[in-house]
Amino acid sequence: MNTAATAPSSTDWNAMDNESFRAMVRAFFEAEYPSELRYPKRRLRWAEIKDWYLKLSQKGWLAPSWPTQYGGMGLSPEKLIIFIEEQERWGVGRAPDMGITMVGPLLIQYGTEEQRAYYLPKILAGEHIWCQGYSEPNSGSDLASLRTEAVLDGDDFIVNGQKIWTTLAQDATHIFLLVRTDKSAKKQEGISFLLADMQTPGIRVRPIRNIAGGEDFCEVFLENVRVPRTNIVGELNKGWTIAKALLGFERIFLGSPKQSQYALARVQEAAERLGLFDDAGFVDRYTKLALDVADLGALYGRFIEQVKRGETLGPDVSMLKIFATETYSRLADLLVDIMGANGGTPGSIELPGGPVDALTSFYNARPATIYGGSNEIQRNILASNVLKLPT
Amino acid sequence: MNTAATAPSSTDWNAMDNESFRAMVRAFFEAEYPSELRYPKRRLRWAEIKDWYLKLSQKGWLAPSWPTQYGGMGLSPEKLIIFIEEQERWGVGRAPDMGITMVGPLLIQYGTEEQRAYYLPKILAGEHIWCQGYSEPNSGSDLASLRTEAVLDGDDFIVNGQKIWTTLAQDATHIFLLVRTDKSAKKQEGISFLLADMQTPGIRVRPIRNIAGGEDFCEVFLENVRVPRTNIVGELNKGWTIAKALLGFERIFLGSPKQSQYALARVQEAAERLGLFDDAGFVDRYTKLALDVADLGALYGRFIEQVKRGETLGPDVSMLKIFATETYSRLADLLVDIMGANGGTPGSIELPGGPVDALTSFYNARPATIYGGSNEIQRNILASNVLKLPT
Amino acid sequence: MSTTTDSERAEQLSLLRESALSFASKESPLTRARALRQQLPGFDRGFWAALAEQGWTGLLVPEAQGGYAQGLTEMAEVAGALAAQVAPEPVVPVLVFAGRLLAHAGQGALANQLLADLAAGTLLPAVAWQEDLTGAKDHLEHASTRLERTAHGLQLQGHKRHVRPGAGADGFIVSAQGAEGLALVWVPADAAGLSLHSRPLADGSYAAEVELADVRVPAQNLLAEGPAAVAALTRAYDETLVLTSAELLALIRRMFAMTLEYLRSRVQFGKPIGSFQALQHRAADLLIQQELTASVLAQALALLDHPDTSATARSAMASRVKARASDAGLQVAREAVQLHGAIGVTDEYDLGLYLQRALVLSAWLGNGTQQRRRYAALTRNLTEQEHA
Amino acid sequence: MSTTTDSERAEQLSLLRESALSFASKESPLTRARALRQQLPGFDRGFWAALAEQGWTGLLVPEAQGGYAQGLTEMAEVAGALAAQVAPEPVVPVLVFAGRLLAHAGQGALANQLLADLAAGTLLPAVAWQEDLTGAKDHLEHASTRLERTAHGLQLQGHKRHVRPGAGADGFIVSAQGAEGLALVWVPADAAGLSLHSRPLADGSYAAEVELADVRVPAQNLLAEGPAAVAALTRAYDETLVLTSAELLALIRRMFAMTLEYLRSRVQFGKPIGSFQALQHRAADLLIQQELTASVLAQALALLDHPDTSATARSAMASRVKARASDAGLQVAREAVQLHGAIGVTDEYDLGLYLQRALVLSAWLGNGTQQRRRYAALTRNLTEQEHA
Repeated sequence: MNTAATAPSSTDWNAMDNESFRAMVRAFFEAEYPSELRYPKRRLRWAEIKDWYLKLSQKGWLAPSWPTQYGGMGLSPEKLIIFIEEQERWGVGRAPDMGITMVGPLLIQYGTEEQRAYYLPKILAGEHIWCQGYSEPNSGSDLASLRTEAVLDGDDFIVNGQKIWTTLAQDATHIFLLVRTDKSAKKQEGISFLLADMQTPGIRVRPIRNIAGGEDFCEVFLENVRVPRTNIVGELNKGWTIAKALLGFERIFLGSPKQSQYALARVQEAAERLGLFDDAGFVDRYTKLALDVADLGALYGRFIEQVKRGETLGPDVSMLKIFATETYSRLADLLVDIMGANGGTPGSIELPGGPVDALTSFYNARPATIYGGSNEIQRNILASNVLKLPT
Repeated sequence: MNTAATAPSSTDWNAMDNESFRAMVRAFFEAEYPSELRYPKRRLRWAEIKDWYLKLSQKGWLAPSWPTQYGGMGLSPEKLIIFIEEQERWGVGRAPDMGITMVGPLLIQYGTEEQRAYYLPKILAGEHIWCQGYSEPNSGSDLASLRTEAVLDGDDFIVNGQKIWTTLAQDATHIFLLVRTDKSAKKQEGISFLLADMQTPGIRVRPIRNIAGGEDFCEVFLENVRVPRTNIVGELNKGWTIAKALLGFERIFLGSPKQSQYALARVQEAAERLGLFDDAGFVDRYTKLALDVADLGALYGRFIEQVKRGETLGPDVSMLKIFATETYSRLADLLVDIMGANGGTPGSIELPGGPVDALTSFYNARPATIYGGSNEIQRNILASNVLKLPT
Repeated sequence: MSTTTDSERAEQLSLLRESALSFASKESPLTRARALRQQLPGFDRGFWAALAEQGWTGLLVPEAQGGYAQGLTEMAEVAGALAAQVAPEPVVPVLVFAGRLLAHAGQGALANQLLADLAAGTLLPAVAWQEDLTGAKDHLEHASTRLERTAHGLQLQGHKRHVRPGAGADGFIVSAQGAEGLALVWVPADAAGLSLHSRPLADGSYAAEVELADVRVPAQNLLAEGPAAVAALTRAYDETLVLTSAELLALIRRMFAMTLEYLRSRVQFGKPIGSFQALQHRAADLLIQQELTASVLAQALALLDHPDTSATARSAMASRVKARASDAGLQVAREAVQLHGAIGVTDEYDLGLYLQRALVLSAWLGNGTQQRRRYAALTRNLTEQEHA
Repeated sequence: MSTTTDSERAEQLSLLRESALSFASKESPLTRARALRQQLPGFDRGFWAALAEQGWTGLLVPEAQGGYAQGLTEMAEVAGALAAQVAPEPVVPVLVFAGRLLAHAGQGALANQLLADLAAGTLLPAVAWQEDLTGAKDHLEHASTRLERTAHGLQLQGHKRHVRPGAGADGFIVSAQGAEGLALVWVPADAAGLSLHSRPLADGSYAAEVELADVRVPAQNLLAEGPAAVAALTRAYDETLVLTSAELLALIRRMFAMTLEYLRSRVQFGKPIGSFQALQHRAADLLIQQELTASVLAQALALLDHPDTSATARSAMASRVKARASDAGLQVAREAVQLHGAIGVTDEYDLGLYLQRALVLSAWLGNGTQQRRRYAALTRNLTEQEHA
């Protein structure tokens, strides 16, 4: 075990047996991840997670899915899932990982040699932090209707428009943008994929405060922003295809049961402290949700098996996101409900045995059913792409 | 009270005060309605309800809403509601009342003098029993797409087509039909309203057995059926307007809480017999539904007040039908649920304290959310006509 | 009542409604509600004076104490109009809960004076009765807070929770267990031994825990005792449930109206999203919940304003409407956010103000589940008595 | 198991599935299921012989008794294929419940003979253990039926309910309370003092009440006693829950497939009704329930077929899958009818056959609510043990 834990970053992790690999990863997380940041209730900011990010960087574990030739761990799907499972199990907070999960794979697949040589090392070093510029005020569910425009002017694009719901843009040094480069083309065509430095004049970021008091999302205003033509990724006007290809198997994690399991544990904890396990009315409601969480785990496991076998996930994975987020939402409702007269009190509430937070999961449950493709969009996908219902 | 109970049929009922009127009606129902037919679990057949029908006929109480000049009681909306409330309270079974509620008002408003003179007395005498020929195999929710055709041939229409879901057609002597008389016109236009004798050659009735074993509905096949031209009601090709106008305030009764109240009483009875009121899990579920029933009553009361004030009901009355039938359905589910291992047993199940029927309400709840405009259609109506959401 | 009186009353109500709505929208824009959030005491005493000027602080108060002796039905119009603007002033806690409790508790000189000051808008009393963290173990019939009679007067010892308003209240009607059973005692906010711990609520307002450490007040501060105290507290509590439901209904109406407006105007895939049938059907379900709440509320107001209503019927009705309004409030809030999408959870969009107030009001004095249990217990007893 | 074995097994399973589906659709058309409804015993012994010819009656039986010693996973393919055709033969009650019970109960000569006859398809035993009207008061650990030992053998006195099959069974494995605790006793159907009362079920099949009035059988008919009897009954019960869930899943799949087909083909307002978004979203929700059921079932089969699984884990898993399958079965049935409209409740349309079978199977051995309570009790004990 100890030898594995100190294995050099060039190790062929996939050669390890699964249990040793899991033990190694687990040992590292348990030893090194800051305990005060376990199971964070909200997205962590760069200042909070930076040390951990750099620690992973130094260890060479920042990009588990990237090929080793680009500085990644080169994990097989099976090993990658173990890696992620252990992160979830230990409650490791999500770093600003757009560079790792989106920009890296994008450049490896579609970038030029120069783009790869310039950007990838800086991502791995923690020097470049990326955010995603997709959504716009008038294109939420209907992303392809985006209007931010990039017009060629010599060797530069001049970009004008506005992005919104950009996660942690205030912490990012770079942004990858979907922009319209051909207004005459049909909706999905005429869209390009563009990289930009957030320091470029004309880019302005405004954090959006949410009702829980957090600032996870931002507006990004783009006014006559000059972006070098060489910052385009892939072909001109083919950005939509690229963006869709990027929807890799990561989207399975939108349907991970972890969030619900965690919420269930919070409900159980609160219920123990309130003595509710003697209340058949509560136990009935609790058990129903406990089984929803367990059964979600079974469904999730089926998709994970698929990934491990190296198969491509189909549109049916949308099931997971719907059931996971709606189960989470029902658990959040139950927690508010059992808190009774304290159900309208935010933050920690002292109960005999320890504190309980009644509202954080309620607040978190709201965007969960909206982002990453709203559950309405997910149901549309199931109806048309899985059930083949007519349009 | 006694004087009122024997008042001649020419009495001006509306001159009575409400309480006396209610007491009179109640006394009559309690004294005269056959006790073995109270709260019937299914629609009664003509052979079963005939005696009661004729008794009402003799008393002059068969057509409470018709004007007195046509042999009705001429009740005001307020009195009519009392009359219906007392029927419901006592569990008076519904007679084959299409002649009373549909054909009568139709002829009074749109019929010719000859039609009125011929048909109305025969309805009141119990000689003519009517059924409604609206739905067709391919026009359920989309009634206006009906295809049964009536082509003029001299003084007759020749009718060809098929009707379905015709309630108790096997007991009827006459049918009123919506037929297409102009195929070139747009959907809602070109439809006429036609009366036919069920004895006419070419009419064939086939009862449809339902999964509960009943035969409430029939198919009616029409093959070269000759119907005198004089049997048309209203103008040629204006049948759709007439059919819509016929949707009188009776549709409020689709949303009556009576069915749910009755089902709730059955659940309560079963629960008492099973000792479930000591089970907090049951009590929670029961109370939620008990409050749904009570609150449905409050909502219903609001519409009833509107009717009593003589106001026309708007499309918002669709709310009632949705909530009434879905509450009923949830109660039926609860009853099946608490019967546990006996939840799949039809008919009476002997419990200590008396029998319980687990499945009849479950079976009844199925068509309840479908007929009379499916709940999907009702929600469409609310969305477009009440909430003014765009199409 | 004759028909004429009915229609006259309807007209008066409609005038009151219009004037309350117009006052609230003019004098209490949402910017005001926003600005007062998380600023102790969470509301504006100056605005309270304006409410008094309108005569609304005295709406429910008997004429003998300078009020207008109106019914809950009238009060519901004012409370609803202010809730529609998310006004943070504790109208229902002070004017209904404390106000009615003073009126029911007895006709002593102190109670009369307090009522008169309340009607004038110069006094803001609050009721301090709950002691349990979730309220599940609270009963209107008894308290853990102890009352002792001493040679110098009354002495109180205990810990109260969920008191609205806490900060900003001039004094508290405290329930305590004495030798004669439950007692209701008036304790000025500045009494020695009384300390307040303000707890922020989701909507930016505050509730308080009230610590009573050997608090001493004169004997005349005893407002009621024994069965009379229980009856007064129960009745005021029930009336407060109904009026809180009126506030919740106002929130529901606004959230639903905002959502409909959004569904009509927001375009995606080339169409207003309100044209998508799945969303239409969900909107229809929200309409049903809104109208159920409205219908039950109307029934509850009529019943509680009726002099012949029994205490049990009153309590059952009050729990029934609070259960419906609490659950409908949360359902409409959740669905409103979902139908709005991401903008629905931003602080700058107004929907959040309503959602957060709905969270507070649905929890206060017992949420849907808790009220249904009270209803079940009340009606079960009723049924058992009938059978006995 | 090595990977090769896994894939080999998958292939064998897939062959079995195909052969079962092809047999069922060919030999058991829905017309056959219709014809046998409400005709005692509710199934066809001739068809049972055909099942035996396929080797399926011996699928689960140890090789020593002439069976194939296959797992529940294999049995689920056969049971599912037959359920998909609403075949009325009591495959799961006889082959799983009674069959496994005989296998678990012991290795006596009688049990072995009964098992051999069951494998051969010549004997149809049923389990008679429940006594409560709703099953809520039944426990696997004890019975009210009394067992007494006499000089001449065993004597039984009691009343059993929910026995499937009743009519048509050749004998019953009866649970009874004896001096040593729970006992399992073999009682031939023609034993003196045994009387059957057939109760029609919703799907046209029958359950029975079995009256045991001083029934006497030889001492050797005692199959198991004490903890061994409880363990055997519990295990067979759990295995039956899982296999009943497999049947329910097959019903769900068919009802959902019929509904999708209807949504695609039925035209109203000029469009296939499956293009209406509100219906699409409801179909998506049914898909989720179907796939949840399938996932949990797969997990349950794997767990129960694994030799190292603890009894508690087995029971919790079995109740979990039966809860999901029962509720999903009823939900899909209700929604399938609603999405079909009026035709969905006619007897001549096939959907009703599935709905009625779903009603029977979701109730049998405990519905969703009852299974969740068992699960809660089992896992709560587990948690408390962990904490202790």
